[in-house]
Amino acid sequence: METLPLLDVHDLTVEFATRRGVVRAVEHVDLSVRRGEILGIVGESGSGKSVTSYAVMRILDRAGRIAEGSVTFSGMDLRDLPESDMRDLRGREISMVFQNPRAALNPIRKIGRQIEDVLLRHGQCTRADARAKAIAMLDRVRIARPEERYDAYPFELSGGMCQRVVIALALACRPRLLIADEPTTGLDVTTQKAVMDLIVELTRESRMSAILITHDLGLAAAYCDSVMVMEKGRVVEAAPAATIFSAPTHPYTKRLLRATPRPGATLRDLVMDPPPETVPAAIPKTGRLLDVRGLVKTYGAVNAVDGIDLHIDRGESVGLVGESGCGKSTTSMMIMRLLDPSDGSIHFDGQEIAAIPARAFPRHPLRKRIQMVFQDPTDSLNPRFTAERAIADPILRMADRMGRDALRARCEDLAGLVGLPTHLLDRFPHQLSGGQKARVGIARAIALNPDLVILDEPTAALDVSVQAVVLNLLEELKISLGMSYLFVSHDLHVVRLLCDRVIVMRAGRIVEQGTAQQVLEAPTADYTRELLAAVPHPPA
Amino acid sequence: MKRRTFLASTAAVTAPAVHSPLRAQSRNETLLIVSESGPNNLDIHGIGTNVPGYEVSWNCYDRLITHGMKKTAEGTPYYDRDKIIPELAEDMVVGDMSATFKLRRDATFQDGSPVTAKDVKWSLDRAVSVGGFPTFQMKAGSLEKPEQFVVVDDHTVRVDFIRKDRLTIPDLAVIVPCVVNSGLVQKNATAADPWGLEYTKQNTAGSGAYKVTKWTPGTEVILERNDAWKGGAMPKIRRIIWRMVPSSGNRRALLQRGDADISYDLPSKDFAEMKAAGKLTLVSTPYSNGIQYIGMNVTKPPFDNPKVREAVAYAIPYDKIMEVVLFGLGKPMFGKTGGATEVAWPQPSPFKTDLAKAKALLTEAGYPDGFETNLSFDLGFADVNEPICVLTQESLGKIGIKATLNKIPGSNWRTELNKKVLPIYTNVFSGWLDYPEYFFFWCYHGQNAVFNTMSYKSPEMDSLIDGARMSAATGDMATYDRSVRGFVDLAFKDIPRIPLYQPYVNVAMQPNITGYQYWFHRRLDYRSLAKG
Amino acid sequence: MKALRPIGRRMATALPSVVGVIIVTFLLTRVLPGDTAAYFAGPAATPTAIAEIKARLGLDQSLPVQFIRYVGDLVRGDFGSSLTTGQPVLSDITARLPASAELVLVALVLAVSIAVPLGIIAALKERSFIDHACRVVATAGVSLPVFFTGLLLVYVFYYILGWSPSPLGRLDVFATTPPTITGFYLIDTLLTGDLEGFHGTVAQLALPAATLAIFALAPIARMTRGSMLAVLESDFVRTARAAGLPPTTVVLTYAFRNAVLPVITTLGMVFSFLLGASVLVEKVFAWPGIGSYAVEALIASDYAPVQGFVLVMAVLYLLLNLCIDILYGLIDPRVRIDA
Amino acid sequence: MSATELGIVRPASGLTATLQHARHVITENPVTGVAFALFLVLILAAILGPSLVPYDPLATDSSASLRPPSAAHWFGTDQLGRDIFSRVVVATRLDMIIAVSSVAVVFAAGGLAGISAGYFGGWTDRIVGRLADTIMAFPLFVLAMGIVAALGNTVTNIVIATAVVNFPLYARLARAEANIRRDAGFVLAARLAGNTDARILLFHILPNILPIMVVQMSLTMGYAILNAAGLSFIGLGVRPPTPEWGIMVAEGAAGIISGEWWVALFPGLTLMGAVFCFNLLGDGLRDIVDPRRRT
Repeated sequence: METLPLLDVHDLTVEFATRRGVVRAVEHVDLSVRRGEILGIVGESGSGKSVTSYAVMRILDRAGRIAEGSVTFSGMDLRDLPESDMRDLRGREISMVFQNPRAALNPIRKIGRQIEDVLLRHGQCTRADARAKAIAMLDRVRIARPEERYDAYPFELSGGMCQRVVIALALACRPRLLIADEPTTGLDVTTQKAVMDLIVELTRESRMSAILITHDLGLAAAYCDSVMVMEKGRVVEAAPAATIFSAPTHPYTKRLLRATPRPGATLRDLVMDPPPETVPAAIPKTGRLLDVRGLVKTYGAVNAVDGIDLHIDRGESVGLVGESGCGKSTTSMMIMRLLDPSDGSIHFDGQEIAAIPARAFPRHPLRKRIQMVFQDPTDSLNPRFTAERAIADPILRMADRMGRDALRARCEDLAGLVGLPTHLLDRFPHQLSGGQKARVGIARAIALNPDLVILDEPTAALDVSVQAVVLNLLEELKISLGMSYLFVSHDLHVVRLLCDRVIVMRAGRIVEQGTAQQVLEAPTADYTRELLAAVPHPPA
Repeated sequence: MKRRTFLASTAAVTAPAVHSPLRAQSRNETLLIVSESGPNNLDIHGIGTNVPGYEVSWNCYDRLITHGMKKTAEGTPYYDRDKIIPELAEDMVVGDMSATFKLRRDATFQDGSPVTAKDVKWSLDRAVSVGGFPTFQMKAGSLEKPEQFVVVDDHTVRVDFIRKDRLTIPDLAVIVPCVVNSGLVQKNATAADPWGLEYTKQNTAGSGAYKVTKWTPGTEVILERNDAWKGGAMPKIRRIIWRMVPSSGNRRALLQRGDADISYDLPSKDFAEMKAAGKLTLVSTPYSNGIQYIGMNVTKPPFDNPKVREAVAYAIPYDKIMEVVLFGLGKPMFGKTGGATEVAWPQPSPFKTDLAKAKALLTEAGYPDGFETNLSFDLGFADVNEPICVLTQESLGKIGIKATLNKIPGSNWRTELNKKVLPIYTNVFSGWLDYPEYFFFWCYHGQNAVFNTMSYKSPEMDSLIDGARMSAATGDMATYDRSVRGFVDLAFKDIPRIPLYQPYVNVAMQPNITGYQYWFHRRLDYRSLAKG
Repeated sequence: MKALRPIGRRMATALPSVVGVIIVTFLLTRVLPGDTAAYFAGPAATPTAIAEIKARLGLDQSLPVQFIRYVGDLVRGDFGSSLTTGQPVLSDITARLPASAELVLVALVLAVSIAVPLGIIAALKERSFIDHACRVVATAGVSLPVFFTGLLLVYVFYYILGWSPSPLGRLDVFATTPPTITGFYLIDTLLTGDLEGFHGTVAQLALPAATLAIFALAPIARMTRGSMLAVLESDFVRTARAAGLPPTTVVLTYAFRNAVLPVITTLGMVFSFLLGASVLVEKVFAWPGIGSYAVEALIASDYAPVQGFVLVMAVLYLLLNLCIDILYGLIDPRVRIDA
Repeated sequence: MSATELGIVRPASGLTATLQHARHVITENPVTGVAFALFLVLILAAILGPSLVPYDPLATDSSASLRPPSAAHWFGTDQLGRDIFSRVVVATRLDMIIAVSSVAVVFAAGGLAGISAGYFGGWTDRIVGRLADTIMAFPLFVLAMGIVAALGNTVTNIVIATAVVNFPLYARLARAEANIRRDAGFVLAARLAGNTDARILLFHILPNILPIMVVQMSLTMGYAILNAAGLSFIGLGVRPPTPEWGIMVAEGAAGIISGEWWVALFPGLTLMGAVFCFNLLGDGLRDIVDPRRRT
């Protein structure tokens, strides 16, 4: 047995020079990876997990530098290695796979050539056999018809395919260590599973070591031998995967673990100290709020939405689930009346609204009764508006005129309602954290007491711990204000937490709908089963 | 298909790759002239031929007669207004109501055909028939109808007078009545273009000393000597390269570095400085019968008031203009003190800069606080006009006249002038025919010709001008002198125009260039030039 | 055939622009001050003579009638005649276009070959001394009026130092013009093996091309730098670095090839600017191009050359953009699909 | 990986943050600092210039014609004996007026047309696009010449001509910026909040593309001055004897060869300085505005 770890990082501190002085992104981190081991580094954004790996590769940007500590790879001190030797090492000994595979590939170079570049660089092939070797590599990462794909450009491939190419690139020279930085973020669950399976399989097959960097504890637990949890640049806990799940020791790990949606857990289970049960609105409203029949949206010859029937009752939460491109967002935009349907009807509270052009709808009295919380809290807030101005916008436009003070009071009320400290109301979006921005977005949506709120992946851009809190907040608000939700998401587990009913979409059509319990526990459609199976399961 | 023919034709051009850059055989026989602009037409009879085009015509065509030479006080050869010598004609007999010309028998056109009386008649007919400037110029010498030109025999032509006019003979020596190869041109004429103007626009078809061998409009003109020329002594220069160099700074640099041989439209400042430097030969000659003046519209207030005009005349900063605009390169036409009015034109006015007097006159005229007006000038000659106007504007400001400067593009200048609405402006007028009554007839006569841009009308003036014309034709010199003095005095009394100065033709040459002659048309005569 | 279809379609989209140019030019030249007829009639013409000429030129007709006549003439390839040179505009332009094209293209090549490396270096050494120096130098170049730069260069290199030949157009005064094959003297002299002529042409081109190139440095350098900076920060450059590719490959094959795309687009813009600026430069260097031709015509209120010039320029500009599109497509496979 | 991504930077409030950032940019980039200083000098000269200069910029003095720089005349005198220093300083106001107003006009016209095109798409986009294409198809300087020649050489027409030739630049920029924002979350949110298209355009999209437009404006100011100078060179500039840099350079240009370098040089340097200043300022502003560089 080998005693020396392949990679040994000791007391690593990475500093960034900013104009506010030096900021330490990683502090005193120790880690080691043995031969054949897969190490997971888990942490939320800003935890320093990516910086750690960049420091190992020595590809920190100009502002960053390793301030302290040592990085030893296979007995070599990487910190003192000349840059030229380091370049020889990169790609041949240590490789990296990045998130957002499409952006990670040169958009104007054939993928085969990109693989060849690496092979040639590290002397793994000659000009003569480069093509054959590149094709073999594509074959290895399970790309069908590799000879044809050799000449493809990244934009001609799907996200999952691109990630396979990136993996091929990384593994082309049979490195001893693979660092995968959030390799599946942005991919659909089914693709995610396939990509992760591939990485692990190839790693095991060629007896490589790997570091998997992820924010998803479940993912890490499912694929890694050991897991290291980072928070604010420090390692808070490191243990074998199983141990971390069964017996987390650090409070942060516990909190993270708790906040991760998992089968069987309720919304209130996700947070440490759940808020008191909310009192429902005085008179629970009942009856049909929204009725959608035969909704179609055609772009050219393609039916993005191909005849959808759905309904939402008052006070009900309905989940709309599907992978990217299934038409769920288009459907929600049409219901929202931001997009004109090609065909079909939308009855809201008994009124047909499908025929009102989207351009005219802002002036329609029903406008204030249908609102939305957007996927990306950053993108959905006007960078030039303060939080207060953002929340006040619908009030100014659609409510009765009110004085400056009354408006401020109303905004403060709403801030209170969504748990946003009132002193943050004067800040601009870039001065708020992701969770705070999400709260502003929610406050804006509920400012006029709408009947229906469409939640478009409202937590997709948030860290799990924040997600847990926001989901609870949404549930609370729904009950206290008596709203109905249409929750659009790709994540069945998250949907289950909040929704009464679930609708599963694929390719513009509904494949299955039913109560949340029914769909998740006894799915009838194969596709639903596939979706469920793809979600990583941490060891019990 | 198209592509193939293109390639084939390219090959045809490339195949005989025998081209070699021929340096000019000898720089000593080649003259490089640089000027701001070039001809737009090689034929002065053409429509809208510009002034550089006249130069081509002068050198490439012959006339029946031309002028002899005399010398100015500075020793510059200067055309002799009163000495007519033969060019294509070997003999001229002037009768009472006609003149008969005997042609040289040895003269040939550049294509070798002999010059005959038929050609002369056709050419003169053409000049009086094509309209526009040539016809107008012919009319100035009472040459108006084709019937006036009679072929007596192959080598004799008679010009009949329709009235007695002292200007008829001199007018046959200007550029316009040039003799054109009628056979050649008629061959290239069309029904729509009976005078063959399209052909002569691009080609020279004369018997003159030079012919244009290459003309790239706006870029260069290359002229070669006609070795068979019979109109005078064989010119020394074999080849003329005339390049257009728009930037005056570059023209000066070319001269000073010795690359260019002659340039003659340089700003006065450059000229004065080069003169001071003494490395080049510089010749300044006053424009014959030319004057830069300030004109005022006498039909509209406030310039309808002679007192106002007089006030302006006393407010012009004459000396300043001579000094900083012309650098002394102009003949002052102001400040005459005492002495009788001469029988000559141009001659100095009695005015001088006297702001107190000007102010007083203005008050007297009823404008104690002055007035506002527009002072216009031709942008085409901005390097002189603009500073004159700026100085004048400043000076007028001192007596309360607020003038706004109005730049008028050269292309529009004549149109604007001819509308006769500009209140006050500066301009140059000069006549080819150097006779006072000629100048006054065009500029001051009540017939209100295009050059009377002030709309000046005075019966007294008209009778004096007509008197001078009449007496000149009949040779009554006493009446003539009286009339000329009379109209000059009247012009200085009524002051529709304030003379400023007589401009100079400034020519700068390399020191090895000799033989420059001043001509009434002020362009170069290549025939007399020599190098080395 | 199939490959030509997108080009044809691209040309078709440019048609409205050409129509727009024709209309605008027509209107603009009709409001120009100055009276063509009066110009033709000469300094001493009578009103009747002017009216006669007006009728002959069709200037007495109403604007729409004149416009229809004008378009009709254009269709027949008749661009009218210039008053200042007295020649048909089309022959003037064909004679002069190569001079301008050669000047502008040489300037563009010169500018690109200096500005692009400058931009790359500035981006690689962002915020270093070199970066600031590049910025200052390039900006200084674009801050000078071109005619001033031109005159300064003439003064220094011709008048003072005597290194440069006299600023008298495309060839030395005493040299004969090479036979016209392409009209580009640089090429024609080489094709005919006339090395002396080639040298002469280069010497004559040097100053005016440098004047224009100085003017074009800044936009190209700025765009190269900006787009390099953006690309250098992109994920795929990081991937390439992490794969151990050498810096030259990373910078040139990966980063620059991507960064060059917006630079190419800028080139179209720069070309248009240079065509405009060449008007002034041609005037300074007595360059027998169409720029100086158009200026003189404009100053003289000479309609036809101005109209012809603008039209030719517009067509040239559209063709250039077409070339840019094609080039873009060659570099960026994503665009090919859309085309 | 920037500090913002690391979640570390949390500035206090909008205004102070911007000021801080501006100070940072200036101190970190000496060139921008110099440009800001130059800009202040220009503004001062434009406002106070006429009351500060030692001579009347229009007063001629034939006894002091073409004097080289001296203690009495810092920049020497021109052909008519006018003090070049005074003329250069006084000209600042006119040149700034030309630059500022042409930029203001084109910003209003091109900016509005551009954001409408980018936001509405469809016919609006097509019309604005064609208009911009048509203008671009002209060699820009020649178009400017044509406009001034046709309408007459007044300051107003120079301003209009400069604005017209810059129209495509602004329209395209505004169009591109508006286009990438038309489907941004905050625009959808604004629509949900009951904002009409006009309101969204003016109060939601415009403020967001304003910074990038300001950068463009700074760069165009320099171009406007150059454009005016070029027009002067071919005789289409403002009326004499009004001092204007371009005219002064153009008039002095011929004198370079004859040794009166100061007549063209000082106005030329000033002109260059001003254009230089605007260009560098534009670069500097871009640094401030560009969020990518907010590290």
